[in-house]
Amino acid sequence: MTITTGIDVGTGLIKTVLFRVEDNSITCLAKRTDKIRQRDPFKLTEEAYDGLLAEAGMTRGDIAYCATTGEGESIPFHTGHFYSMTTHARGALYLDGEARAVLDIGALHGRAIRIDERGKVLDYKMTSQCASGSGQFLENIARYLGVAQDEIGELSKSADNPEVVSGICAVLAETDVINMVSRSISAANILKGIHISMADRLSKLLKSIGANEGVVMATGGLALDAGLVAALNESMQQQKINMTVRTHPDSIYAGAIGAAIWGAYRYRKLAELGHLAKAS
Amino acid sequence: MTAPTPTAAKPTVQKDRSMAMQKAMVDGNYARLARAEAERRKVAYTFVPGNINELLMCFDLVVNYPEINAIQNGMRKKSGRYIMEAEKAGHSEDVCTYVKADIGMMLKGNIGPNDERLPNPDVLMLSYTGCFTFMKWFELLRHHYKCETTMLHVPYEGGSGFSKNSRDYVVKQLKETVIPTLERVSGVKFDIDRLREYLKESQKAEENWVWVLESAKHKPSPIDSYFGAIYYISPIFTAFRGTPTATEYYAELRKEVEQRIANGQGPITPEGEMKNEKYRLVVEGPPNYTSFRDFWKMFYDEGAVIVASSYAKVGGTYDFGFRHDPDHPLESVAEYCLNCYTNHNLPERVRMLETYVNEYQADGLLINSIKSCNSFAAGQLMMMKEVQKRTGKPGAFIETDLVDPRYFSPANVKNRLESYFQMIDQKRRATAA
Amino acid sequence: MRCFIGIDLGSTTTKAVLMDENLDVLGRGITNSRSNYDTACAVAKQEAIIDTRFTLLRRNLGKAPGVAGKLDDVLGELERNFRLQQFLVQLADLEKTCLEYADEARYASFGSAMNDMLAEIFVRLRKEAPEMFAPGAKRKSDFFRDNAGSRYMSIAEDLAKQTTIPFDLLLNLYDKAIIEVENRPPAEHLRATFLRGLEGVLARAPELGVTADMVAAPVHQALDVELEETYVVGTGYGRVRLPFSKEHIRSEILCHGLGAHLMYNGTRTVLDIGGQDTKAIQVDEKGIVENFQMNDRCAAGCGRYLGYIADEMNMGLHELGPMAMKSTKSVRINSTCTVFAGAELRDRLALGEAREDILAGLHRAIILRAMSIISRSGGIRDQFTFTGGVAKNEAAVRELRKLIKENYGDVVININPDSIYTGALGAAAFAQRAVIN
Amino acid sequence: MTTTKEIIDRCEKLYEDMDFTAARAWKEAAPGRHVIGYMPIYVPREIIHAAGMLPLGILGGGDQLEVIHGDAYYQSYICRIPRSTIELAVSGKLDFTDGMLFPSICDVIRNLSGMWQLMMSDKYARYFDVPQNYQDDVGGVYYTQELHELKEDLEKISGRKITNEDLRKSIAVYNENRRLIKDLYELRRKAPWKVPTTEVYLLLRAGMVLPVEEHSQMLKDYIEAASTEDRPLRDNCRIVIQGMFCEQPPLNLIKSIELAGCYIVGDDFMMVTRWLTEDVPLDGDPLENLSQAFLHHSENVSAKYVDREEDKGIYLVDLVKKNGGEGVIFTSPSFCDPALLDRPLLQDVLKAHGVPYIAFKYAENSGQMQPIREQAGTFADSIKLWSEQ
Ligand SMILES: Nc1ncnc2c1ncn2[C@@H]1O[C@H](COP(=O)(O)OP(=O)(O)O)[C@@H](O)[C@H]1O
Ligand SMILES: Nc1ncnc2c1ncn2[C@@H]1O[C@H](COP(=O)(O)OP(=O)(O)O)[C@@H](O)[C@H]1O
Ligand code: SF4
Ligand code: SF4
Ligand code: SF4
Repeated sequence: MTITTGIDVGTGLIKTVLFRVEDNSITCLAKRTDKIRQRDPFKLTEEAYDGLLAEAGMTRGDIAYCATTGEGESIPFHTGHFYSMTTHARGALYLDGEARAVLDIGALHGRAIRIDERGKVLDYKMTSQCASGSGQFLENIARYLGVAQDEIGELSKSADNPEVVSGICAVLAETDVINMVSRSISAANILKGIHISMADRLSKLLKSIGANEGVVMATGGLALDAGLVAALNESMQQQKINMTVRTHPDSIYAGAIGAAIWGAYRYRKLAELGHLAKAS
Repeated sequence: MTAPTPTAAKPTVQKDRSMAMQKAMVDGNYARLARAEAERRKVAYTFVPGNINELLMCFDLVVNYPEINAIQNGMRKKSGRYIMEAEKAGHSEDVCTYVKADIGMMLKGNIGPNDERLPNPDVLMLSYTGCFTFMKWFELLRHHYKCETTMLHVPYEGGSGFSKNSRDYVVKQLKETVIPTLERVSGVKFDIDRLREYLKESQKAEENWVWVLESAKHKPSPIDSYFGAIYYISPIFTAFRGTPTATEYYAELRKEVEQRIANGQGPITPEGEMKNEKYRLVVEGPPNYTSFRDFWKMFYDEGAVIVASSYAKVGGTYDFGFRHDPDHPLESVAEYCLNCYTNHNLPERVRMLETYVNEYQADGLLINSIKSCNSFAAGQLMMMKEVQKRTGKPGAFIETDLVDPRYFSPANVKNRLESYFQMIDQKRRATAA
Repeated sequence: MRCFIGIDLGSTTTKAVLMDENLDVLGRGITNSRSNYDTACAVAKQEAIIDTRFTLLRRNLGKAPGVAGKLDDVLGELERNFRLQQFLVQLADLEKTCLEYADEARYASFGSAMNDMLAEIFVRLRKEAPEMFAPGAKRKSDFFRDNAGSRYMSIAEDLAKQTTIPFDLLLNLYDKAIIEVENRPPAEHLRATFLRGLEGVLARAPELGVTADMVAAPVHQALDVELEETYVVGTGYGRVRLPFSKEHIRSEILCHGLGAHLMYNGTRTVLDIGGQDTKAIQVDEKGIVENFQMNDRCAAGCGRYLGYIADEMNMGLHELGPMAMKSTKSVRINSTCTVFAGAELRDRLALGEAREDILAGLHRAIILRAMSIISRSGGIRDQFTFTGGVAKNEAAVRELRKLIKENYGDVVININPDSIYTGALGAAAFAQRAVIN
Repeated sequence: MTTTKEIIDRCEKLYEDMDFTAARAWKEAAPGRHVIGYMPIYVPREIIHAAGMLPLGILGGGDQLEVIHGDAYYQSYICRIPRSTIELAVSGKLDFTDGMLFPSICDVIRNLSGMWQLMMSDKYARYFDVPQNYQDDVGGVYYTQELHELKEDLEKISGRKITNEDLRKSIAVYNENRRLIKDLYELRRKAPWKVPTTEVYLLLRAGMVLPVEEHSQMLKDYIEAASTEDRPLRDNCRIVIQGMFCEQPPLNLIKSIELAGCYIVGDDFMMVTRWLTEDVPLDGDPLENLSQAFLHHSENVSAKYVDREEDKGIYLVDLVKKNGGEGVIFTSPSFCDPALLDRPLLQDVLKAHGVPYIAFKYAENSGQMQPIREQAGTFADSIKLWSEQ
């Protein structure tokens, strides 16, 4: 039995999970998210880590491997770091065994990952540096429209005549949106329009890494946005990509979960090799 | 860059005979392409700038111009989808959208703008002049079609004018690689006298074409040398140069323009004759095709006519004296290739534009910079500065794309044009006062 | 009297300038741009009219016997009172709107707790309000949205901790309500608000060393002057959507050129950094535009960029400059992509760099980009005038001065405290020209 | 003996020095010396050297140069190297050069040659074309003639004839330099932990600004030092990077790739130093020999036309195989036509040969390395976690 933690240091959120990994069972013991909101992410990571352990009645000493992912490369107390596409791949597979591709949609970047049945990353791609299709952008627009995060999905699904955002640049797109409001386009149609353009980008990304069958698991914060997931499925159909996008209530934890599982794998490997790294 | 053919944005008001002819020619070539496989005719793909159409005709090849397809698809609003298709297949967002529109179309079954399947090439005639992208474009097509490819490397004119070494090199390539390959592919033996005959026709058409171009020196200008010229250039820049049909077309066009001058008429726009000429501009750079009409409208609505453009020279800078020469057939084909607009170095291009602004009495130089075309775009800002400095006329700079609808932002372009026109106006009023 | 109004509908702010037929500026008004352009214009215009009233008040009171020497105190008091009244009116509107939304399903589950919470928030907001308008008080911004918003957030965050109502929900409620409040056309009758402001002054008359008689008459007189909107010209990014006919619209390039010329008639080069565009304009000795360049479609390094940074740091826009001025070390920042501004900032903070140094680097990056656009338009000729909202930012100005000196030597650099109104000023002048030739 | 650290420190100084102090010093050391700048990717430096001149590689402004005027010449959708190069020129940093060569690589550099002529009409600037036809009597004849013209141009600048003997000597010097670079790469192939690519890069960069003899000595010293120094071996995978032949990556980019768990065992840095794959013969006509070497023994990059479809991309497969590479990272400058247009073709070939790859873009002044680390790191992770299962 190996107890591990996975910490996914994101741009907007820190996701922390505690796992027990046994030969044929992997169990999640606890999880939490912390909004960074202008706080020092490193300090917050430490708080989140200790907080989670406290919840589970454990101490750092009980942890075999503390794995970070995301922007956690330089967290001082981790045992090791895995890069985020490696971890999202594994996390997605844990959440849905049929996943053969992953779309990780976070605050700033979208990532498409093609995997095999063991969670091996076969190919992947990130959205480019200059993009309006990010969670951050959607968040800003939603706030501007007075729509709460958890309302976005339903609202978008109720759109009857979505208005597509033309701009490539988020700043200009923002003005586009203001223009739309001034033309009395409804919030639902605007949000759906943004979802469509994000979805098109993402499905293009998927196609470009050669993903074309099976299940696509949406992970990251925006996987919780049902409107985006719906738009994704429509876009896939339109683009004749024969895949279904699924999501999971724990999708946002995928990176952290993957890190925890890989941590356990690595721990055993290191144990075999005889040099055990001790989680500090 | 390119040359064009206009069937999508056909003027609705006035249908001159030349327009009908031109449309019939373009449609005819697509029909020929569609029949090619059934008729077992060999097909060549090649580029507009520096094309060796007369030579290709000597081998009875049917010629497909991928750039023209991209334009046609742009005008028919299909290019956006094709570009996405190519990007999905791994092509970068940053590169020439002509290439992506073409590759996208190929990936989607090579259905041409006339909705019929285009034949696969039997030979890719890579006339590599004026643009680096050409080379990679045909490598990409070759990779797909696995067909015979022949490269004609036309050295860049880095200094003023081309060197004898360059010309000899091009002629030698024609003789030693291009002609033998075309003979092999087509099974037709090369006959230099046949080439001479075609070149004779070219020469005739070229004379009248230059006359039409220069008619824009009149006030008001009877033609629009950018938007309108898109239609005029298509025969001479593509599969028709060297045919009697093209010769006839330019003779007819000339007659019509003569008539317009006699009547004191302005150019024909999609909404009829432009009545009041307020601004005369020289334009550098290709147009945008996905919103061609809207783009043009931004000009004629304001009374702006384009009196000269570099784009109307991509298939030959005839107005600076070049003519195909039946007495020196291969040499003149070589010179033609060396002479295409973007194969000239920047100082040369600046000189041309300067000449245009002065000789056509323009109010200034407008640059339409194409996001994905380095061949035109790299250096345009400096060209603008130089032309401004030399002519004392203000320049303006707008940015669009040829066939990628994502990069045509009407509000943005209009804003700049409006400011530019108002600036010219304000200046004029100040000088008058 | 005949008034000529210029309105500059910018991407982030809408500005109005009101002038008389002698090209004398009487009032300026500004508001944040919003989705309802008509409202944005109406508010900016109204603000300009309010400002005009204050100008007239100043003139009248200045002439009034016994007020001399106390003029600033009296006017200051009047203005603070007026602003407070204005604020309270808007606050009441906001509260009402919030309460209406609180009935919606997603909030209703909290029952009366939600209403109680809102009541408490607004009680506190109202209580704080006078302090916000006390003499010498610093406000976060000139706009109701920001002032009410930032206080609402911090009170709500505090209160939310003590209850089961999530902060995000309160935030959302505010977002919904503020849009509605903002997009309501402004109330027409200002006279009453002025008079209430006047009451406040009169209440403190003895402290101010004046009597009711000295003040009341000149104030009434000033309020009685009829301001006739003779001609309005619109410009700015949103001008095509202005409810004006074509002859009432001018390109922002011409307006900025002319506006800068009117402010400093030696101006030859103008730099305007606005919310999402940067323009460099060359003008001749009459203010006629000779050449101009704008940033391309990429909005990197424009004013909005600073807005993102300010949001990210939870600071007010006008606090950024002073903080950057404290920097002692230069940090090189190459990407001014607005979308990634936050990421860049976090990256740098993670590397252990100090906030003020990063901020200084960011300011330099913006100015470097502007320098490139200037260079594109033909460089800097004497005199140089810096306009637009970013000209208010001292750190940006410092970098600009440095770079101009290095690249163009000693040229006169003009920066007007009212630089943000340059476009509107030009537009107003065009309005005046349209009528008086 | 000098340590690698000392050598690399020196290289780093040269690398950071945007004023080209070393080249200026060389020029001032004796009267009548000339410096000829050249841009990527290939010019025959032997001829410049034979003219008694210093060939100076100009590779843009990196991530430290503040580009003010350069941006005035280029739209945002054009790569960065020409704008920072213009900045260097406009700000007087290249005023000591006597001429500039612009090799045939893409439309941007091609047009830059014209801009140079407009901006600096008093200075020598030549667009140097190379043949895309590899037949001796066609491309060969053309190229030899171009070499002759270049030689004559340089003779005009220096005022003295370049003899065949001069040319032979220079060819020998460059043959040696090329051999040493090959040795360096061979050492890296065998023990990549001893020869970090960041260092290889800096060493090659030094060769752009130093006289070739001095550079060769530096290479010798480094190879000797690196072979003996002990450095820890890490659990990294071996990858080949492609696409950096023109606009230079920020040093941090190379570091980031290495940090993310990759040993770089193949690259396309500074191709001018490795363009000719074999020693150029010393007997016979030297220009003819250079021409022949170009036609028949030169390296492949994306700026070159590949005559036969079946040869396309094979060089890359060979590069991977020869160096024991486990994957390829395409890292190309944004908006770089040659690299980006070629990429899909190369990727297809890699796919056919079962070589994994990833791709991303950079600019010479990219600051954010997080996405780069993430992508390279994931690539390394997947090779490490999953190879040989
Ligand atoms: N319930 C939700 N519905 C929609 N979007 C959400 C929800 N929760 C979080 N998000 C979005 O997810 C993003 C954070 O995603 P995450 O994967 O954590 O990104 P990162 O790892 O880059 O921080 C935020 O931009 C936020 O807007
Ligand atoms: N008080 C201030 N202090 C510093 N910067 C300011 C201030 N007010 C506005 N700005 C800056 O000016 C920008 C708006 O400038 P403005 O000229 O109004 O632009 P626009 O016309 O596009 O709305 C804002 O994005 C902000 O960066
Ligand atoms: S500011 Fe906008 S256009 Fe510019 S790089 Fe950023 S996202 Fe792209
Ligand atoms: S880069 Fe320009 S010239 Fe070249 S093919 Fe594309 S559009 Fe034509
Ligand atoms: S980076 Fe690429 S596009 Fe730019 S100059 Fe170099 S080869 Fe040309």
